[in-house]
Amino acid sequence: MMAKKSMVVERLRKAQMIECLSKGKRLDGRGLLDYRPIVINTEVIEKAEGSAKVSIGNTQVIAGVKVEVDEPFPDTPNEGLLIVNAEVLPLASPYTEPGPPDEDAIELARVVDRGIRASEMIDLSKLVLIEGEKVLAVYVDVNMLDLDGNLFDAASYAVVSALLTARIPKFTISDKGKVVKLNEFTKLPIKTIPISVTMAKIGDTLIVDPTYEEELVMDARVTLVIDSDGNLCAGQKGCSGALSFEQIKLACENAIVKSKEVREIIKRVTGYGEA
Amino acid sequence: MMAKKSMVVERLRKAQMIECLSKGKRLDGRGLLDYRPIVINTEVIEKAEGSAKVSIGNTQVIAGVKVEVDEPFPDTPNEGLLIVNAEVLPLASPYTEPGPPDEDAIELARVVDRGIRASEMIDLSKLVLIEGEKVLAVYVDVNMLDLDGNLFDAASYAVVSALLTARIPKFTISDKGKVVKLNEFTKLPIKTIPISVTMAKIGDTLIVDPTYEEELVMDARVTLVIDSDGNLCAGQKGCSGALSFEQIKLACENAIVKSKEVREIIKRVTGYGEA
Amino acid sequence: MMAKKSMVVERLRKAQMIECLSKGKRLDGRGLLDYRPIVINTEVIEKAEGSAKVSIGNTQVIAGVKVEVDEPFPDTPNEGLLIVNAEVLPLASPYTEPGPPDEDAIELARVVDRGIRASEMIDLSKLVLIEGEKVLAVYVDVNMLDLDGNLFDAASYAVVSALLTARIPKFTISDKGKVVKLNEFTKLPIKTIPISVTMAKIGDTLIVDPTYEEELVMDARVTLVIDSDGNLCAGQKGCSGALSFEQIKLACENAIVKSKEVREIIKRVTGYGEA
Amino acid sequence: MRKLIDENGLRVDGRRVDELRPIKIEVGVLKNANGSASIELGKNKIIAAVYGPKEVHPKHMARPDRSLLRCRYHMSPFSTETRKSPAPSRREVEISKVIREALEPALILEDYPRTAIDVYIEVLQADGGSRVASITAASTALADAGINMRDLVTGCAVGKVDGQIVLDLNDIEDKEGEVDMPIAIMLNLNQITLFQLEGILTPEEFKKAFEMALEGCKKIYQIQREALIKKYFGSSEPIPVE
Amino acid sequence: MRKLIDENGLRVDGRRVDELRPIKIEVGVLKNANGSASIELGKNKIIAAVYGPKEVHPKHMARPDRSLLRCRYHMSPFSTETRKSPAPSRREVEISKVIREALEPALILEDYPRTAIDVYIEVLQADGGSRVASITAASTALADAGINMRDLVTGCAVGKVDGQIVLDLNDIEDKEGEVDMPIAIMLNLNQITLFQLEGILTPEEFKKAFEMALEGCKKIYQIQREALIKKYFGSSEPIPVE
Amino acid sequence: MRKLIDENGLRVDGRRVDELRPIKIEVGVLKNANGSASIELGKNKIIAAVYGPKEVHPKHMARPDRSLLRCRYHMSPFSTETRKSPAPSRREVEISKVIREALEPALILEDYPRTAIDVYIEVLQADGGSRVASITAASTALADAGINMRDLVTGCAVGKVDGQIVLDLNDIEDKEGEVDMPIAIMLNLNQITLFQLEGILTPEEFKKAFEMALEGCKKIYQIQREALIKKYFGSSEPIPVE
Repeated sequence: MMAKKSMVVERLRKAQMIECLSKGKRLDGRGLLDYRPIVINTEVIEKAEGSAKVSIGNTQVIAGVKVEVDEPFPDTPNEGLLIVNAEVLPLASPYTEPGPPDEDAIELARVVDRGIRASEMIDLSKLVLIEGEKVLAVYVDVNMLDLDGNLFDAASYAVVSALLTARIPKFTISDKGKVVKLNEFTKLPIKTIPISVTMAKIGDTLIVDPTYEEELVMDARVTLVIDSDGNLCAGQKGCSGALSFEQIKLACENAIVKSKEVREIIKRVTGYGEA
Repeated sequence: MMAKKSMVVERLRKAQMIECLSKGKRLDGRGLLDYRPIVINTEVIEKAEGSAKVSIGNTQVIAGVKVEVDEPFPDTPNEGLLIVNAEVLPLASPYTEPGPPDEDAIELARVVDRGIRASEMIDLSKLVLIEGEKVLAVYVDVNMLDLDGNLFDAASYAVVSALLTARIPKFTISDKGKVVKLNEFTKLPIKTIPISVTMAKIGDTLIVDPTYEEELVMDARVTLVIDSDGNLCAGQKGCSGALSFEQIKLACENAIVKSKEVREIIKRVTGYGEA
Repeated sequence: MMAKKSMVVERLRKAQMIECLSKGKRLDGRGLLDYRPIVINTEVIEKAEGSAKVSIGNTQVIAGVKVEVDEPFPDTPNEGLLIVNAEVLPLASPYTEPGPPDEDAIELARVVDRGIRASEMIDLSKLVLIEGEKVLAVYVDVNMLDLDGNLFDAASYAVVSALLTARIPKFTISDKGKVVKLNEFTKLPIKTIPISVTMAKIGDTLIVDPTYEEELVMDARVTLVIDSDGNLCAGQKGCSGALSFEQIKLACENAIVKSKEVREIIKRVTGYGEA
Repeated sequence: MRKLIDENGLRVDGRRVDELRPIKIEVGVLKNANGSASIELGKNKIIAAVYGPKEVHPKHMARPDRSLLRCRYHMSPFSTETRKSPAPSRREVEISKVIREALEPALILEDYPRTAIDVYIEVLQADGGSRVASITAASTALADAGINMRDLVTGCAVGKVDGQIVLDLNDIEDKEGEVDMPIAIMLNLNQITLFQLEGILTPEEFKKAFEMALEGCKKIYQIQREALIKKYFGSSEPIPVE
Repeated sequence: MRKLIDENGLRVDGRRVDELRPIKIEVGVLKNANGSASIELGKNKIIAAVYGPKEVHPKHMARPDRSLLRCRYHMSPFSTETRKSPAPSRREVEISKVIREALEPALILEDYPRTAIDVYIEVLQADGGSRVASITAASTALADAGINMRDLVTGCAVGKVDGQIVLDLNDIEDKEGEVDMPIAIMLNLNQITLFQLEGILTPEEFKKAFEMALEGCKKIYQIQREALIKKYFGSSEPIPVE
Repeated sequence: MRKLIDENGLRVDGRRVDELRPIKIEVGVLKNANGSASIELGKNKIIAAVYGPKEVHPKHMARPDRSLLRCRYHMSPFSTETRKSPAPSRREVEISKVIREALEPALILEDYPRTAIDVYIEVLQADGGSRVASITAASTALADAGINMRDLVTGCAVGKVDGQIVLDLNDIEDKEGEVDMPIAIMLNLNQITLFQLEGILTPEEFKKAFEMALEGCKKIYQIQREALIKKYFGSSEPIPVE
């Protein structure tokens, strides 16, 4: 996922970008805290219990939810399982190669997962079929299809939208204690809608929703996940630069503001909260 | 498995071969549709339930059958398991390296497996011990020992011969519902003898049983598997060239004729069909 | 684990070392059959059931014992499990890389394991909870922390010391036949104290406890494990040179003598055998 | 075993025996790729992308006289009824190989010495015939990437269900039917580039099945052309074949 | 769920909410490494070693303008309650990455073009906060290796337990508490180099937690300095900060 | 535990304590290999092949002053009572290493600088003593390949069964016996190149076992020589040792 570029070009591009940002503008004309257009389509994969295709500008990702009956982890016998995986497909950019997820894809999956889990979006205690023995396992796989920056938010919105619209089978326990799948469906037990807001620090400026070009020159990346109550529930700083103490606080403020906008889009698209 | 050779030598060799084939002859003197000598020895590995060593000219392979008690696949609760694996051993040629099976070995194993499975050679429904719970799993591992072309047919004949002569233990179900191995033996439930016939297209000529030298210059490879009734039951085109519509039909006709010859050899060697 | 060095330097160093050894001395002043100082600390990892940190000169290793309830191997239903793993950590030397254990680490683990197992140090038959169903599995993991030669002995002493001082939980079987962990502890059932003695052959001289520098020029390595009764119980020759028939016998004699010295150190440090 | 063809000769999804499922091809669906195409064939949803011609890594794999074609067919974990592990299965390895060998005869690789051309196929949703749909999409994506080609490659499967030869098997027919025979052709050159067979066919059935598959390919070829025309000439109207 | 803070405001291990666990840092614990340090923080026992600047293999990974920093965080099988497989887990891969990115801002990598610097961290025993303790040890080991640095990096975790913000979570607080927020800073530069958050905090709680973590880092920074001074000047007496 | 030696001093397969199993060596069994040999020892059926001296890949592994010897000992899945996974086990990795180190002292690797010599051993059927039989076959294959050697290497195992020292353990004796001690020697040089021991031997028993193993090696060495003579001089008659 690392682009090859000459050092000279890199420095020139960065200087130009910092110059532009110092005037409060970005190369694509957006304001510092503007998202690119966010387009979300749900129920795009009929064979999955839930699915969503999300684009943020030219970045495209797709997430699918599969539900299986499984055993709980020994240390959480009263909770269902939630497993988030991310793959950056080789078709997504000239810089991606086939193979098992690298550290970038693993970090991506784990940060998306952390946002869902820490916000308590899904009430995992309601996914238990037989305490300590059988629970629902919710697998969410998110594939990156076309890369133009800000995979963290795109992947997160796809996962959240797929979970919000998932139609999962109902189960009952037979007299013999066996789990039986019914031909009825229900929604996942949703408690909140966590929204990921990712910012890049370039020079001394924080911008929201970086493009691939902006990511190439950013000093640091920070992702904050905000729940429906406006609380922080997950965070991750990335890249080889640092943030000042003030910047981390500013990032929190930005995230709280922007998360509201995005949450409204997701609610509208998924119909969540409507009777 | 790809030889390194200079382009010039490659082109000269191909030209010479096409010249020769245009006269209906091959470099080793065979006719276009002749097999090299086929030698089959069975029961060569006492520790295996079945085994066969096959040579076609200088190509040597060995197959062994191991039978285990296992659980059926969830979607075929009333069938035993048949698992075919192929390894091209590093000792088999200067171009093979140690490591997990590469795409060539995987294709080889899957095409051999497909011939056995699609022909319904083994009646898998007769390998069930306890419906949905315990079945026989028949593992056939085939090792390539010395490479001189036409691995598909050599591997297939070894697998078929090992299965035809396999001596598998009988089992019974105890009062407690446990599977108990008896000290009696039986044969596998055989329904037909599928014979693989592999042809190479060089220039515009189809030849049977290509040597390694012929494979180096072939444009396409086609394998057809014919059952005892003279029906097609599996096929696979390989290599980076194409076949004309007429050639594929001609290949079928050739395969039906040649399969009869080879089936007679295998029946004689394995004693199959004799009281 | 292979150092890069110029051939010239290698030959000079070897010549110098052989010259020195011919006078019965070593470059660090030791006699041919002297160990470097052996320092052993036990119970250094509170979360492990047993642990020991061992240094021999500048070589440092650490071993930890974890005990789990597991199923026995089908062919030894009346025995607990003992599993020894060794890792040469990348922090241990400039020549070690991250990754799964290489052939050196695998040989190391297997030879240490062989010494414990063949000496019957642990009475595995006493680790059975429910015959054929539940046994204790004793995992011993030994990490190389800092390399300066003679990993075989250092790892072996760490494993032996960790096992001798391990405090393992007691278990009982409930009325329902379940394994229940008690809040009581016991020692492992120890039958003997196997001591590994490793020698290097340089030129025609056998030396005990080679340093890394000595290992670089040694022709062969031989490890012999001696039990408390002075019997041989495991052995392994290593490296690309040979030993004369006389040298192997001399190695046995040396090992029997040196093992007594080291066994006394381990008994003192672990308090083994004291009421 | 349920009946797969009813008394009116209609299949489980209402098609006649020689009828294709609905098919949709779109060209240029990914920004980063040099060429791309998506295909929907029944419930199949597949994206193919082409990167190249490009430098080869590692270099010793480069061929001095032609481009190195590489191909990866991969199924998304959510593409199947039961979740599929993202690690490539043996089936995916074999299909990647036969797809590469189905595309290669159409490509003029000699025009791009010392380079590599990568074809990545992602099956987002799998239905019967995903490998032939993948070939159709991939050859369209190769055309979109501007790679010199002798012809488009068009794939179509044919099979035997309830004793009858049928075109373009869906998932149920693939699993419960008797025979699956996927082929791919270069229509204008009368050449077969993919041929696989699994299941028992008499020689006569084989000939009939083969002819039916060719007819299917002809129809799909038109849709490939239209999709390319739509992207490059802004029209989806069929243009008469030269 | 057991109470993690008692009526006297004391935690399960007897600490006040803003109190660190006992901490001990030792420099130069390995002979082979170019720099090394061990840390004990509560029950954490961690060794960090630095190899480099050194040649890069494979060569094409070398950067012409700076050193390549690589980092491996690894837990020993016996470091946890239940034995951990020695193969790196996804968690270890992520932590290795964030630790590398926490150390990199402090290193003047431009001083060592075309080289690599490897940081290897082995967790011999794990307690709450092993990643921040690892960062503290690793930056001390980098200083011991003589790598040019802008500042030491100091890590400390803060969290929320029984509704209260508490410093330096131990294992039980980490597992049963509500929030874990590890951070690492360059104290003299007022810069954050690691920031992670898991669990729900109001904006006010976040600010409080952040300030508490900074106070923790200040104390740990002094111990890092003393450990370096002890090795290099033979004294463990605190030397006044310039 | 069953008795492994009866009242007449005969073993489960009827042999005396100092008697070898039937043994058969054949040279030149593979066409592609530069040298090859098969061995049957009891139920062991093993093929060894030698490729080289040849170019080294990757090149940086080449040694400027000698050939690089590589060795792979591998068991076929059907070679054992219970099917063995084809992936190399830790046991196979260790045996590959000790076999390489058993062959290396006999080879004049300095004669082939910058090359590699690969020895591939496939155990088609495994019985007791497969590693020593492998060494015997491999050194014969190396001679067949024309590699310059100081001597043949000959392997033989000895052990302790029912309290008695016995030669050339079969599978049952290997599994149920008390001691297994495989060795390999260069007979004409009085040198040991492989030595392993598992099980308890008094110093006196060790000496007795060692002498018995040497006697076994002497007999096997003759059979190695005869197999080579048969291939190269067309005769299997024993030729007097020089």
